Amino acid sequence: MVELAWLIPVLPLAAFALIVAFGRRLPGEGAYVAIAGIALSAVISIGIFIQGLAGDGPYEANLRWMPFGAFPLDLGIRVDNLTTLMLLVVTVVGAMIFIYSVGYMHGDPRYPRFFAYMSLFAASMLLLVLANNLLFLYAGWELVGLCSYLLIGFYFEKPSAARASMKAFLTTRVGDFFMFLGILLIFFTLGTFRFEEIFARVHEGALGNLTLGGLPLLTVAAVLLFGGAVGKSAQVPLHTWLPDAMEGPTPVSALIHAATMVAAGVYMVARTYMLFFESAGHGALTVVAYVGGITALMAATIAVTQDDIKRVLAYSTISQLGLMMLGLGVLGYTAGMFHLMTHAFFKALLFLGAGSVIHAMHTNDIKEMGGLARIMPSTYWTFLIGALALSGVPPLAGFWSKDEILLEAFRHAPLLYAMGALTSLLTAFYMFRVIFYTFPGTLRSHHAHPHESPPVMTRPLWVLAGFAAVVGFVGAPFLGAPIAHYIEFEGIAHAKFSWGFALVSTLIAGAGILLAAAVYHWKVVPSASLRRAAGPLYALVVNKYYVDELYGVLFVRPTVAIAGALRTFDVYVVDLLVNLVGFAGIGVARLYRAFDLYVVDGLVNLLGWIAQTLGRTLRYIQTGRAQNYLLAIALGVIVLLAAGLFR
Amino acid sequence: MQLGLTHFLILSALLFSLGLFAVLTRRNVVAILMGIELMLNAANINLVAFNKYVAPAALDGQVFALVVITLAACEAGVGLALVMSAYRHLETVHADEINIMKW
Amino acid sequence: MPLPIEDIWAIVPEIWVAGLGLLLIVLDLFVPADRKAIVGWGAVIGLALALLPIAGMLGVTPRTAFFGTYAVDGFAVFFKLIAVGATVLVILSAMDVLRGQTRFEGEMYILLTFTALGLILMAASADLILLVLSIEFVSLCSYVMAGYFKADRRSNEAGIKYFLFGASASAVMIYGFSILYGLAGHTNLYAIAEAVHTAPQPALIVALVFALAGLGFKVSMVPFHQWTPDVYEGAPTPVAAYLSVASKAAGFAALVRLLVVAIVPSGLDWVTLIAGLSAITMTVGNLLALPQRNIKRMLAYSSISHAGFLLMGVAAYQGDFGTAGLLIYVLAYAFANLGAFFVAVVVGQRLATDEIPDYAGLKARAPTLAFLMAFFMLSLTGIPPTAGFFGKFYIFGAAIDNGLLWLAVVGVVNSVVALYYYVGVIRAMYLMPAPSEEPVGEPAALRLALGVAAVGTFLVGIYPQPFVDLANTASLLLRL
Amino acid sequence: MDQYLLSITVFLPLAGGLVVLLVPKGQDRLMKQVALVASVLTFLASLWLLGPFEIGRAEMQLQERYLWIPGIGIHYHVGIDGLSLPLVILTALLTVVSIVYSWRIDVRLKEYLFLFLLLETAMLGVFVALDFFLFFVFWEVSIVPMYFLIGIWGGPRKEYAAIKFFLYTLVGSLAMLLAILLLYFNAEPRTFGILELIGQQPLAGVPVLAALSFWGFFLSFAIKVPMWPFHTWLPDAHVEAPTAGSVILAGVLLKLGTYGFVRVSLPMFPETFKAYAFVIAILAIIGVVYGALVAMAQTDLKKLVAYSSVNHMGYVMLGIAAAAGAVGVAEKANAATIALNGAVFEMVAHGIITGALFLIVGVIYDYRAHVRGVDDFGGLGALLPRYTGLTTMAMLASLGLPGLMGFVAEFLIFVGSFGVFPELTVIAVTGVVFSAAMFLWTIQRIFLGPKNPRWETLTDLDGREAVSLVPLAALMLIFGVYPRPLLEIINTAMTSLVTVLR
Amino acid sequence: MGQLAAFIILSIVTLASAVVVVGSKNIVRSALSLIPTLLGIAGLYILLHAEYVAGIQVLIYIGAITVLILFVIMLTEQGTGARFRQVNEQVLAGVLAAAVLAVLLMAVFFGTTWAPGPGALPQYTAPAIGSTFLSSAILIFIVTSFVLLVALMGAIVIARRER
Repeated sequence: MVELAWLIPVLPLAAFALIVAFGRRLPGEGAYVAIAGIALSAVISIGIFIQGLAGDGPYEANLRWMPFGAFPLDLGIRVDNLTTLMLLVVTVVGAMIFIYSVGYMHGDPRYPRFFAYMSLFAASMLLLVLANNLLFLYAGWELVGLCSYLLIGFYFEKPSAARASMKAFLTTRVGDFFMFLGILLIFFTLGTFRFEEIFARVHEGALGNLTLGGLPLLTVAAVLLFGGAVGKSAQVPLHTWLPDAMEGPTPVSALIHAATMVAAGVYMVARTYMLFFESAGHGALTVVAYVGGITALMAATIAVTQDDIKRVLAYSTISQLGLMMLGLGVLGYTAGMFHLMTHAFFKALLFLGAGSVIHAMHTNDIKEMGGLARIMPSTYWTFLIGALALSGVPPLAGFWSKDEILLEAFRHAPLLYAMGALTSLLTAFYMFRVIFYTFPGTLRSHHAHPHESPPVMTRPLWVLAGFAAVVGFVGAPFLGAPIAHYIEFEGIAHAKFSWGFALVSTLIAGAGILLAAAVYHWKVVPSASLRRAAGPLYALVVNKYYVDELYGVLFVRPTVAIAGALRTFDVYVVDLLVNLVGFAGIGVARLYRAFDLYVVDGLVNLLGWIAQTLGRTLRYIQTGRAQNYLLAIALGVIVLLAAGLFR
Repeated sequence: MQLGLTHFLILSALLFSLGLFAVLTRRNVVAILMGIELMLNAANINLVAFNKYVAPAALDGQVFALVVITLAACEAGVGLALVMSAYRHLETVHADEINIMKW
Repeated sequence: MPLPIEDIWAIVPEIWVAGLGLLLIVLDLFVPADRKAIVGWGAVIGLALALLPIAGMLGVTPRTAFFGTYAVDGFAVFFKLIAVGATVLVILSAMDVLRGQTRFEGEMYILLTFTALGLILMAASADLILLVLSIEFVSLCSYVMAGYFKADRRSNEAGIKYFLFGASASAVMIYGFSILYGLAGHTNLYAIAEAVHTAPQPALIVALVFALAGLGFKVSMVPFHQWTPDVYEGAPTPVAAYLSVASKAAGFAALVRLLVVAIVPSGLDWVTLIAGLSAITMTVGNLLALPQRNIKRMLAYSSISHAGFLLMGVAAYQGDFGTAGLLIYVLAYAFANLGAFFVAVVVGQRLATDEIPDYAGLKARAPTLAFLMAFFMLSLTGIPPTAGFFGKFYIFGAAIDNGLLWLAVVGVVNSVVALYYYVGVIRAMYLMPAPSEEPVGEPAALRLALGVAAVGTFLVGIYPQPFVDLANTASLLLRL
Repeated sequence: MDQYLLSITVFLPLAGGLVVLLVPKGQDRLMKQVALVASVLTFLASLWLLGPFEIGRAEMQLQERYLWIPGIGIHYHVGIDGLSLPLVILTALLTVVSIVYSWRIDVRLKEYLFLFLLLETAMLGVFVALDFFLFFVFWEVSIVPMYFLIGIWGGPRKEYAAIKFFLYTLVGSLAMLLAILLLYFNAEPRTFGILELIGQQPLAGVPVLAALSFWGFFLSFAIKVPMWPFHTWLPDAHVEAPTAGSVILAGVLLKLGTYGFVRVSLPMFPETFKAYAFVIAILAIIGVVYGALVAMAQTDLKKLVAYSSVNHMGYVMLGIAAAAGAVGVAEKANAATIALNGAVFEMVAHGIITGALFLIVGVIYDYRAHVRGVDDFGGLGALLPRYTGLTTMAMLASLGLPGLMGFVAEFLIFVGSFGVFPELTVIAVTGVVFSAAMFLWTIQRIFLGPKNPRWETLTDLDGREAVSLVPLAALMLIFGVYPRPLLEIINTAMTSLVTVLR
Repeated sequence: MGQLAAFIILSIVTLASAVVVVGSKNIVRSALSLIPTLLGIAGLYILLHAEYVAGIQVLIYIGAITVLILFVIMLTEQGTGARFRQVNEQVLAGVLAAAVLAVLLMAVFFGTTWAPGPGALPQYTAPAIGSTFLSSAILIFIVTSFVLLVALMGAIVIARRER
């Protein structure tokens, strides 16, 4: 089975090619092809998973990609437990979302193109997951970025969408820049791109005491790589693109910006965990942990203040990703990946639920909703399950994974634990804020006529809800926490599950929910007064800490300005300088005339200009009077004589 | 003091520069022509003098001088002809008025 | 002392040309005024035939004839070929121009024939007296030809100016020669060469500088160049072409012979002098060519700058690129420049203008003509695959081989400047719209001349080997 | 047959051009067909070269050597190796594409086609010439047709652009002429053979002359590339040139410069080049960042693409400079090889990508909108899906997206140069971000956003345009996904070159 | 001694009249005073044992050229040319140039020691010159005749009116 691993990305790619080639002429206008592709990949992945449970070592297949100086560059795919887990998540969740999209995107003018992009995304994501080397990882990494760009800008007639797509691509590319440097650094210190070899060398301390600018080189390399993750997984400070990315169709948000692509950052950190782990004093890990922690908390706070249902979910995604990073950072290798998996399911579920709501309401504003519980029950229930799972209410999936992360954090860094705990409190709060706004009570908007979504949309919801409910048990102690053995990093001891601790987590979640109920359901304290009370703090948060504005001032405008300046520079100054070089004799006073003449720039042209001026002036020596010429002879003779005699 | 080569050379030098002066300053083309004749005569004095004092073995100098005289005659002929035609068509014999073409 | 018979064989071409001239005088008497072209064709055929005996002497072992007064060597032969060939082409180009312009058509052909004789003598004379004589020979004919169209004020002016300038310059030169004679005690260049190494330097310098005035005038070297534009502009275009190529080439022949044969042994550092003059000449010529709008004037200045390049070849006389470079350049220059002037002749005749802007859209009206002009311009600029390029290539090579890299660099810069005005003509012809569509045709004789010039320019550019051989054999000029 | 194959390839276009000249006036269609046939035959011949060409062999292959000017030991000597072969094929391909694209040219068609084919011969000649004289002749000949192409069929300021191009390039080439002569006269025995001279290293002993000669070559190559700050002729030339002219200019003519650096400067003056490698690398970096930023500020699409060329040629030069910087350092040899591979690969990639981009600009400018201000457009995405798709693809390829040619090239260059000039490479990599921003912004301004009623009438790509664009797109993809075949060819040559340098 | 005296007298005559030639406001006068100049020079030739040259000098220069010059002057300026300004505006420059050149030349002539060659001039140079022209200078002799021919022809062509 595992020999077929290479098919996993190829199948969706083939689907992509087919749709691009034939478009609407395909069955289901291409949708079925796409679904078939991803489904087959899913089947293979499951097969590999089952086979993998037998526990034979990682599988690698290589391809001679290009001659590479002295030695050829062989690159390929690697299948191990980590990969398999990701494959499962991506293909299964992906398949669900594809199916859902058939309903959601129904009647869209660019319907086939949507599925083409989605398939391309799936292919790239799977390549990223399967890569056995940094280069392919990077390739897949960039390609998913491209797909996200294309899909965010799917409704490119909307300027906001166009802008958002570009913002997403560029912001992530800033991260990729660091990642690429990290890759270069690693290649030049270890001479390979292959994970296996890299890890082996690093493990035997090949980079032991190398330093770069005073810092231990390995740490630098790891942090540079992490830079890429920061971009992809929308960690502070590169998180601003993800909320805007919600301009894309909801299934896209669900697949790319909740379940899979954004998780790629976390996956990458896990994939190259050796580098982080071996870095001096876990230095790199500490960075990861704190970035994660801050992101988690910050995003959570913002989520509380948002009224756009998808934006709330977007910020919650950011915050959850931060939580995963935090987990990885505090040696919670398993915990991090575990949360990645569970999160993929319930967050996809939530997004699809939100999508179905939006599909019904034609608006994203929760303030306009309400009373939908009666109108669209299955959406309501599935959404509720998702929310509970996210809030970490046992025994749903989120509870187990989040609890593990908090446990690890508690063990290693109390401060981080505090952040995590606060985050999960807020998480519960804002999730139920959304619920209380949306489902109970009565419909606020008057011109909307909501209705339950078609089965093709609701069924995937239920499937995902099922996963969201049960998948957490793979981490349940009374079942022996199989995940802990499946995904493990040798050299890290697992934190022991403790019921007491779990209770605390549960209480936190409950507290959050109760608060939300108090404010938004029973209206014990009206939210308005809260806002007033918060005052400037609220303003700060509701404006997302002004990060976008800050970047606008710090980076965007300067770049554009510089570019503009350089352009002028190029038209005038460079030429001017070059001119100056050749400007030896002629006074600066004349300089402006150089521009009047049709020869403006360049030493050569300047030469031409000087020449012309000289020519124009010199020609008047040619008076036309014979005797002036004769005088010239005489003087010439005299000068030559002088030159000859008094040399 | 003995009459020597240098005497003749000095004379020719003076004559030459006189001729040159005429060439440079006289407006009338004919006068310029006369200046040229003086310069040629200066050269001839040199030639003959050198022939006597430096290379008496052969008569190259005198032959040269004779050739120069002939050339002078030819130049005079052609030159004066040109003057005539200029006088006809340009209505002037003054060098500085003959300057349609310049620059 | 008796005259050895082989000396007569040595001057068969000269005799031929002289005889031809006399013959034409007689012929001219019997040809009716409206059929003078016959005389022209007679001259053309006769001179063309003269090329054969000249070419026959290419391989001769260098020697002198007529008691050392006359050099018989490849160098002379080379320039004789150029002189006679140029004369033929110029006569071809002149026929159409002369008709109707003057009633002295026949005399012009005769004069041209005799000028060819003078040029031949100039290239070969190894004796100061003969040198002066032949230079004056050429000059006298040139004065006349420059002022030939008496009705045309410009031509008239050209004649006068050329005469004044030439006469003065040669007077100075003769004075310089007299001093040289005094220093060496001989008028024969080879005898001078033997005697000159003991000569006192200051006097020698005076002699050399004075001599340069005359020769510099012939090759229009700065500062003895100022006659060039006025005379070219005023003189009948074919005559201008003739002056710019034939008499310039002969002037260089004389200059090189004088310097390399007679002055080199003196140990005088004339190379620096010539190199400096070369740099100045090419620069001045180019700069002044830039603002010109009259094609003949532009070509005049360009010919000055080319004189500069040729002087580079004179200065870089050592090494196997040395004189050969000069010769190749002369050849390339001759073909391209003659061609350019011939096109100017056609335009001047058919469109009655010499202004470059009036060449606008010539491409549409006379495709072939325009193409040839462009080709010649590129050759003068030195773009392959033209003769001009190979000439530059060779002469730069000579300069570098002689350690004159700086001069080569000056030359490069100048070539770029030159591009400016040469391309100006191309621009007018190809990029500018034509004022009218009516086609411009060229007379048959000119077509022949143009053809020869073009083929030459192309051949030297694409397959220079034969010409390199020619130059190499020619460059073994008689040394001691 | 095979032993003349190279000459046939080189001179086929010229022959075709002459035939075109013979076609009587007014037979436009026939002329075009003749030209097309000639160019296609050339392309086939260039592909045929792949047959006899042995990829494994490092030395020059398919050599032809005839005495041309024995007097000074000039030969007609041509041959190809892994460096020149891809460029030859690229040239042939782009010419075909250009001629197909130029189908609608009607003013002075005959000259146009002739000049185009003449230009092709010249360019091919430069790539295969192994004798400096021959090299120089082809080099110069390539200038003239371009002058006319810009000057006659160009845009409003064509004359200015044309003469500017002519002057700049002439300065360079004359400097090169002196440099060549310096080599010749210091060689023993004297020769113009490039290979012989490389073998002799005539100037190795005399650093001053070596430096002079090196900078002579440098000037000429750098102007062609063009390297900052010699680039100012490029935008004008590109903007004014007719579309097909821009394609050739960017696609091939610029490569003459970089080709010269690899073919001549590197092996001929290893030590000198090494000495100045860092400076040159810095110039390259400036070109990279500067090009991207200035491009970003352009409102004229053509100018934008032109400046993006400055940026990309900067990458190439970085790779070459890195290789030079590694001269004589055994442990850096590998990095040098990689860098050179990248540089050459980038030459080809840039040729294809930028060629496509200029065609794309032409499609909208020449035949449809007749404007090319970036801000004149907007919302074209909905109107011209095919056009949008190809454009986006080309631009993504240009900004180095994995899976397309640009990425492989840049990746190799960065990997290679990082081993030699790490800190400079870091700066260069930022250029990637900038060019990404530049292209995305362009895409957004042209294709995204609401439909612009002004362009409702525009039609999508027609057959001929598709024929000229799709092959290029295909190549971008194929070699982007699987660069091995191309790199195998290049690598052999580069490896041997580096071993020579070490 | 007597020679020196003769030289001094002759040179005074020559230079003085040459100055008139150059300086006179009246073109006719300068033309006329060309005659004594040339005569003086002829005398110098006799001093230098060049009787033949002296003779030719008198015949051609005075007999032909001067007359021709006077003739042309008459034709072109109807009588005396006193009415015209005779010198152009570069007199000063001319004086300077001529003076500097004279000084340079004389300095060089003084500074140079001229190597006296062997042999001596024949008693009567005329026959010797004749034989030279017919032997070693034969080519020169012939060419001279051709020069005269073209000069003649040219002069005619130029001087005659077009129809």
